[in-house]
Amino acid sequence: MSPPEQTAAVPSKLTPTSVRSLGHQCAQRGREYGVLAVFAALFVALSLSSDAFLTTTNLLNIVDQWAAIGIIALAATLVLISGGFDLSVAAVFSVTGVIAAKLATSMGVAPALALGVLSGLGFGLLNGLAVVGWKVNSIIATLATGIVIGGIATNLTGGNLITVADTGFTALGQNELLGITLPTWFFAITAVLLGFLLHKTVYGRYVYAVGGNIEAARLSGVRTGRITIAAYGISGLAAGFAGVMVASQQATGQAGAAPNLVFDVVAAVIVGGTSILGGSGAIWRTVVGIGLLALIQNGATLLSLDETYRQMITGAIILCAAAIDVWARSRTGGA
Amino acid sequence: MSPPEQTAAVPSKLTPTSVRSLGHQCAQRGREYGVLAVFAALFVALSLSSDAFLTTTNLLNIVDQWAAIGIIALAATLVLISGGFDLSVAAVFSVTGVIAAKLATSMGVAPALALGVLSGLGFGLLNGLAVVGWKVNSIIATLATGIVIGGIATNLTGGNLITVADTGFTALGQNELLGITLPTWFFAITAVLLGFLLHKTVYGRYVYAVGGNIEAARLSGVRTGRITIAAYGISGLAAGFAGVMVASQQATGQAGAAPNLVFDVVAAVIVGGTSILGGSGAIWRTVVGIGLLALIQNGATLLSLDETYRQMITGAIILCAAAIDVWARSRTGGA
Amino acid sequence: ACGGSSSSDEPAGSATATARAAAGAKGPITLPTGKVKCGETPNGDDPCLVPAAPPEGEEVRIGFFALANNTFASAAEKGVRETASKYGATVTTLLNPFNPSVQQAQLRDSIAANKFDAYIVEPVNPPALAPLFKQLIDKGIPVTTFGLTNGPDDSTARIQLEGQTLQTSRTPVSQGQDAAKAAVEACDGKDPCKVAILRGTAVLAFDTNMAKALTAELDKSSNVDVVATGFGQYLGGPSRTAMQNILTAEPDVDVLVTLGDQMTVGAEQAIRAAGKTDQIKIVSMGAGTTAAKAVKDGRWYSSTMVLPQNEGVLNAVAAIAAARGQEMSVGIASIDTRGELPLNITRDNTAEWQEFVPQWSGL
Amino acid sequence: MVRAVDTTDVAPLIELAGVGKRFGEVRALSGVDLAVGHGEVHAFVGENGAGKSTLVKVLMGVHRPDDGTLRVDGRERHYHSPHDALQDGVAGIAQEISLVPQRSVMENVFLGREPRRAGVIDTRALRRRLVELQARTGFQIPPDARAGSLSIADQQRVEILRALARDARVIVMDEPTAALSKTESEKLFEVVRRLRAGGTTVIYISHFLQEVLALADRVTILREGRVVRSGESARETTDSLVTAMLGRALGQVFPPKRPPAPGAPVRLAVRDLSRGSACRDIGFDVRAGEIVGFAGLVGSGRTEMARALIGADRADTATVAVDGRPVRIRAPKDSIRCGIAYLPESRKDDGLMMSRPAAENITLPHLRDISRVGVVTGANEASRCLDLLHRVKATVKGPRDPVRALSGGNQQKVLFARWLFSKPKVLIADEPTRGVDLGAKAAIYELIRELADEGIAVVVISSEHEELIGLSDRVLVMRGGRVVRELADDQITEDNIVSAALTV
Ligand SMILES: Nc1ncnc2c1ncn2[C@@H]1O[C@H](COP(=O)(O)OP(=O)(O)OP(=O)(O)O)[C@@H](O)[C@H]1O
Ligand SMILES: Nc1ncnc2c1ncn2[C@@H]1O[C@H](COP(=O)(O)OP(=O)(O)OP(=O)(O)O)[C@@H](O)[C@H]1O
Ligand SMILES: [Mg+2]
Ligand SMILES: [Mg+2]
Repeated sequence: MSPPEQTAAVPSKLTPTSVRSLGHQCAQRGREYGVLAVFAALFVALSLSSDAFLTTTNLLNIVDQWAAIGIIALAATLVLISGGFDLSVAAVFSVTGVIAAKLATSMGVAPALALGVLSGLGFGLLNGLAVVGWKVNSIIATLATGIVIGGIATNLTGGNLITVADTGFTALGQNELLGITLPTWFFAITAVLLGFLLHKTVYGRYVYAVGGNIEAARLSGVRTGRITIAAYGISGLAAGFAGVMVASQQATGQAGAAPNLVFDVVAAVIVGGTSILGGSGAIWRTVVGIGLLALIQNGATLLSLDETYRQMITGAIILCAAAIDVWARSRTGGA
Repeated sequence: MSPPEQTAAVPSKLTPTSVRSLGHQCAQRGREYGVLAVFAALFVALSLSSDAFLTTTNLLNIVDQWAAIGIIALAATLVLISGGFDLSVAAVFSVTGVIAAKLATSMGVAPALALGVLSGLGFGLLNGLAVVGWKVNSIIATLATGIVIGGIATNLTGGNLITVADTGFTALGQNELLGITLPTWFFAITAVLLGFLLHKTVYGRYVYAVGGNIEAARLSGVRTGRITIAAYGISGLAAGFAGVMVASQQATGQAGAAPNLVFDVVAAVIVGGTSILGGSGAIWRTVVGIGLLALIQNGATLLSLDETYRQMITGAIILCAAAIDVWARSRTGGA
Repeated sequence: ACGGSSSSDEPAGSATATARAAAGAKGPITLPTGKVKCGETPNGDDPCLVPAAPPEGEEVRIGFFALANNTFASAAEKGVRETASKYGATVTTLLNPFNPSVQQAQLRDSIAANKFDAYIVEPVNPPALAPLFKQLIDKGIPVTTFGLTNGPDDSTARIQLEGQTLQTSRTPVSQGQDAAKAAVEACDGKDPCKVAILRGTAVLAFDTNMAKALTAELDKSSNVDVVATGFGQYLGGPSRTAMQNILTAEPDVDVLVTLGDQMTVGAEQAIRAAGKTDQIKIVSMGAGTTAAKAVKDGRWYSSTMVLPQNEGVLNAVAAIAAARGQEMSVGIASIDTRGELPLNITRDNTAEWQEFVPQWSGL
Repeated sequence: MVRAVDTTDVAPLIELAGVGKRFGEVRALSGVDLAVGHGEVHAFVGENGAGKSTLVKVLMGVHRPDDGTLRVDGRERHYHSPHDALQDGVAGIAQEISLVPQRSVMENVFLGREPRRAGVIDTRALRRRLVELQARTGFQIPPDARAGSLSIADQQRVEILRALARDARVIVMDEPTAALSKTESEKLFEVVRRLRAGGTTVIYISHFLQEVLALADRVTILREGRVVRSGESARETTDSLVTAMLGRALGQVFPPKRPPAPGAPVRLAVRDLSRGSACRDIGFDVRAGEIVGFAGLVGSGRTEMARALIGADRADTATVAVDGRPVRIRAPKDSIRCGIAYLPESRKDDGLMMSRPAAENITLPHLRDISRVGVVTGANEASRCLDLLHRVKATVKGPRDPVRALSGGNQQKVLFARWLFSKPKVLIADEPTRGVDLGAKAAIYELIRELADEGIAVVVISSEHEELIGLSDRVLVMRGGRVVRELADDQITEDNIVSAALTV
C-alpha cells in the first residue's frame, strides 16, 4: 500500500521534478502493475479460446484448487519482505495434516484440527528462533528444519496414509458457504487479513523495514528479532492451516504430501513481483502471482495441452511475466 | 585471493595491537574454518562408531556417489558468489543425459556425449542472458527456464527411459583410472579448476566483485553482464557434464532424473558457508559442504539408522553446522 | 493433438485384438501378452468380465490421467492409445508430477468443462479423488483406474468405489508377496540367508505396503534374515549409492530384493563394483526389458511380473464400452491377466516366458 | 527532566566509566571515562579509527561494551539494543547512512515511532508531523519519495529528521554534515542550537574542527580508543585539537598551489555534455597538472556530470577528448581505458565491496596490470597495496579483514588508494575527503597535488568550499545542471562561489 494519492506535501524548491510529480506518479502507478497486465492478458486469452473457462464453476474451482498454496504464499510474502525464506512450509504442511488426522482418530475432531494448526504455528516460531537466535541463514535453517519436520511426519504416519472418515473432519475442506467452498473463503480472508497486517499496521511497516535494512530498523528502535520471529510464526501458522485444510479436504493425512509446494509458493510470490532481497513487495502481488500460476494450469487442462508443452508454456509465461514486470517497473525508476 | 599472510598492512605506530596481530590472524583463520571443524568431528565420530567407515572402499564410494552433485554444487558456488541462483540445474542435468543417450543411439558415442555436455553450456548461457538481458531475478528466471527445460526432457523421452547398451557410452561414468572411478576424478578436477578460476584469476575476482557490489564493479570497468553470463554458463556446463556422466553411469537417459538435486546443491553450498547474498564464499567451503552431506548419508546407512531418524538427524546436523559456522565467524568480526 | 505416442525403444506389444468384436461381446480378451485365461483369478474378478471388444458407436473422448515422467504410465498410455485408435476413441493425456492436488485440479477442471466421455485414471490419492469420481459416476460417465489401487485398502484388487467401471491394479501386497516368494527361493539352502531390501521412498503408501508385505512374507522363512533396508527413489543413481552403503555396512549380503527394475540397475552397478556379482542374487520387480535380458543372461535371479500395457488395453476397452452404454464393474489384479506367464520370471522358468515381450522398460 | 544548562550541580546525564570495546583483537575503546551533561552540545573529535563511532554506538545500544559501566541519570544501564537506549531517550544518526531504501521518506523518518491506533498506522498524523518537522528544520524533501532514490545529501537529511522525530533527550550525530553543503550545515547548526535551548543534549562528531568549536559547549578528544582530554570547547583551538588528536602538530593543511605552466597541454576536453535536465551543455578543459574544482549546491548536477562523463550513466550528448584525441565513452570501462579515473561520492553504494579485503578493493580496476593470461599474480599486488595504503595513511590492521570492519574514514582512504594504483591521465574525485580526518585530509590534498605535479589532470567535486579554495587552480560553479561561472586565481573566494551557486 502506498499513502493516499497526493502530490508532494512539501513543495520542494530544490527538485525540478516536483511539478511533474503528479503525472509521474500516475505513470508510476500504472507501470507498477505490469504483472497484473500479464494476468489480464492471459485471462482474456483463455476466455476467448475456451468456452469452459469463463464459467462460475470453473473460476470458483480455480480459486478452490489454489487456496492452500495461496494461503501459504500469502504468508510467505511476509517472510520474503522481511528478508527471509521459509523452505520448511512443505514439511509443515504435511506434518500438520498428519497430526490433525492422527489426533482425529483418538480425540474430538475440533481439537484435533486446532492442534494441527497450532503445531504449524509452533514449528514456525521455532524456525524464527533458529534464524534469529542462531543467526543462521534462513534458507539453510528452514531447509534443515524442513528435513527434520518431514522426518517427524514420516515417523507419525509410518509411511502410510492416515485416512479419516469422520464427516466433521472433512467439513473444513469440503463444505460450502453461500455456494463457495470454505477453502476459497479462507484464502480470501487470509488475503484481507494479511493485506491489512502488512499495509496498515505498525507491524507491517516493521516487516518492510527489517527486510529493507535491518540495521536501520534496529537503530530506529525496532525489535527486529521479534518482527522476524513473528513472520516465521505466521508462515508456519499459514502452512499449518493449509495443511489441516487439505487433510480435511482429502480426508487424509500424508507425509511428503506436497513435493512441489515450495516451488509453487516461491514462484507465486516472486512472479507477483515481491523481491527476494526483502523490503519490497505486496499482498496483492502474491494474489496476482497465484492467479497467474492458476490460470496457466487451468488453461493447460482446458486446452488439453500436452504435458511437455504445458511445461514449456508454463515456464515461458512465468519468465515473460517476470520480464514484463521488471521492464514496466524499470520505467518508473521506482521500487 | 587475499594477499599472503602478513601482519598489519601499514605498520602503524598508532595502534598498540599490531604486535598482536599475528596471533589474531591465526585465531581468525581458525575461526573461519568452523564448518571444517564440524566436518572433522563427524568424521571422527563415524570412524569410531562404525568399523566399515574408515575403509578405502567406503571413502572412495562416498566421493563417487556425490561426484555429480558435487560438480554441480562447485559451479553453483560461482553463481551464488556472483549474487545469483541457478535453480535450473536439475532440469539441465536431466535433459543433457537424455540428449546424450538419445544421440548415442543415432550417432557416434563421443560426439553424443560432447553434444550433451555442450547443450548444458547452451542452456546455462541462455539462463545468463535471461538474468542479465531481461534483468529478471535469477531465482524466478531459472525456475522458469528449469520448467521449460524439464518439458524439453520429457518431450525427448516421451516419458520413457532411453537405454544405451554401448560400452563406449558407459565408460565415462563407470570406468576407473588408477583404481578410482572417473566421476571421482572429474569431481576432483572440477574442484581444482574452479578453485583456481575463482581464487587465482581475474575472472574469479570479478565474480566476487559483481556479487559484492555490482555498481562498484561496473564503475571499476568490469563488464558485469559478461561475468554473470559466464557464471551461469559454467553452472550449465557443470550440470550438463554431471548429467551426461550420470547418464553414462546408468546407461540411461531419463527425464526428471533428479528431483532433489537443487536442494542438495543449495544445501551443500550454503552449509559450506557461502553467502546467498553474494560477494563471499569459497570453493573449499562447498567441498566441505558436500562432504558433510555425504558423511551424514553414509553414516546413516552404516549405522542402520531408521529412515525417519535419518531425516531428523540430517536436518539437525545441517542446522548445527550452520549455527557453529556462524558462531565461529562472528567471533572474528569478519566476513 | 497430444504427441504421447511411445518412443522407439519401447517393445512393440503383440496387440492383435480382433476388431470384429460384436456389441457387448463376452469372451477371452486379447491382450498384448496373449490370450488371458478366464476364471482363475484368486485376487479379484475375472478379467473375462471385460468384453473382448467394445460395441461400435460414437467417438469416445477419453481423458487419461497419470504420472509424469513415469515409464509405467507411458506403457499404459501406449495400451490405451492403441486400443482407442482401434475402436474409434480419442485420448487426451493429463500428467501430474506425483502431486495429488494437481491431479485433483485436472480432474475438476475437466469435469467442469465437460471434456471427456470416459476417465482413465492412475489415482495418486484416492480419498481425495473419491468425491470427483462419485460426481462422474452419478452423471453416468465411466471411470476406470489402473496402476495404483483406487481405495483405502490396497491389499485387494476388488472395486471399492461404487459404480466404478473397472480397476486394474497390481496390488502392492500381492506384488510384495510374489517378490518374497522369489527371494525365499533364491535363499534356498542358505542359513542364515542375509537379505537386503531396496525400497523407493518411505513416504508413499504404495511403497510402504509393498515393503510390509514383502518383509512379512520373508519373516515366515526361518532362514531368511533381513539385514538392511535402503531407499533408491525409483532411480538408478540413488539406488547405486544406497547399495554401495549397504554393502559397506553389510558386506555379506546373499540376496537383494528391490522394488523396481530401474533401482536394480543402479544397485547392480554397486554390486559389480564391489566384486560381489557371484555372491549376491538379485530379486527385482517389474519384468521390464532390462530385467528380461538380465534374467535370461543369469545376472539377476528374478523379476516380478508387471504388465502396464495390459492394464492400458483393459482400461481403454472397458472405458469405451461403458461410454457406449455397456454396464460392468470389474476389479482385476492385473497379474491375473498374465495368461500362461509366471508370477516371477526366473532363469529356471525361461521356458514359460520364451515368447514374452516385456511391456515397459522397468520402473 | 532538568532543563538547566548549568551542569555543575546535577548528576551528569550520561556517565561512562572504564568502558572498553574490542572487535576481535582490535581495541576500539579502552578505559573510556566520560561525562555528558544535561542540555549541552558535546563534541567528540579524533582521527579516523580513534573510536568515536564505536563510543556513540555504545551509547545508542548498538554495541555492548566489553567492560566498564554506562550510567544514564545516575542509574547503571545495560543496553541490549538501540530499542533500550531509545526508551531512555537516547537517539542518534549513525555515520553510515542507514535508511530503508525501498520505503518512503515519511516512513523512514517515523520508523519505530509511527503514530498509531491499536497498532494501525495513522497515516494522516504521520504526514502532518513530517510537515511540522520539515518546517522546523527547513529541510524539504518530498515525503513520498523512495529513500533509496535520494541523493546522499537528502538521505543525510532524512537521517537527521529521523533523529529529531524521536523527541529524544540525547541526540547523537555522527558526522551529520559530511554530505551537506555549507548552507545546509548552517541550517543544521541552527537546529542543534534550538535543541540545546530546549534542554536536549546533543553529542556531535565531526572532522570539521571549526564547526565543532563554534557549536560545542564541551569537546572530548579521542585517540586510539582512549580519551585524551575532555573539557570546555572555549579553551580549545583548532591547533590544540589537532595536536591532541594526532599527537603532533599539523603543519600546512593545503599544499602550496603550483598552477600548470601556461603551455601545458589540455589533457581532458569536454564539450556539449548533457544528460536530461540534470546536466546541460557542459564544456570545460583540464590541463596537465591542473586541479579544477567543481562547486555548487547539493543537487546542482556535479555528480550527474561526472557520471555521464565517465559513462556510468548514458549521456544524451557528449564530446570528450583525452590528450587531444577524441574518445567514445559508453561505459566506465571505456573511460578507464582512456585513463580517466572516477572516485564516487558514495563509498558504500558505488565504491567498495564491503565483504572483501582492502587489497581486493584497491586492485579491482587494475587486475589486468597485475595478471598474466588472466591469472592474478599475488605477491606484487599485496606489496603494492601496502605501499598505497601507507601513502594514504590508512590504518588497516588485518589485511584479510573485510573493509566493512574499517572505520568510515579508513574506508574512504581505501577507495582513494584504488585510483593511485595505476597512474591515470585524469582523476575525477567526487567528495574525496568525505569523512576523512584532518591529518589524513592534509595527506590526501598533498597526494592530489603530487598527482597533478606528475601531469595528471584533476577534477575535484566538493561541497566544502574551503577545500576547493585551498586546492583548486580553477573553480567551476554549477547551478541547475549548468556551469554558470568560472573562477581563477584570486577570484576563488568563498563569496564568489556562494554568490555564483545561489544567484539566479
Ligand atoms: N564492526 C567492527 N568490526 C571490527 N572492527 C571494527 C568494527 N567497528 C569498528 N572497528 C574498529 O574499531 C576502531 C574504531 O573505529 P570507529 O569506527 O569507532 O572509528 P571512528 O573514530 O568513528 O573513525 P572515523 O572518523 O573514520 O569514522 C577502528 O580500528 C575500526 O577498524
Ligand atoms: N536518483 C535520482 N532520481 C531523481 N533525481 C535525481 C536522482 N539523483 C539525482 N537526481 C537529481 O539530479 C540532479 C543532480 O544531482 P547530483 O547528485 O548530480 O548533484 P550534486 O551536485 O552532485 O550534489 P550531491 O552533493 O548531492 O552529489 C538533482 O536535481 C537531483 O535532485
Ligand atoms: Mg566514525
Ligand atoms: Mg554529488
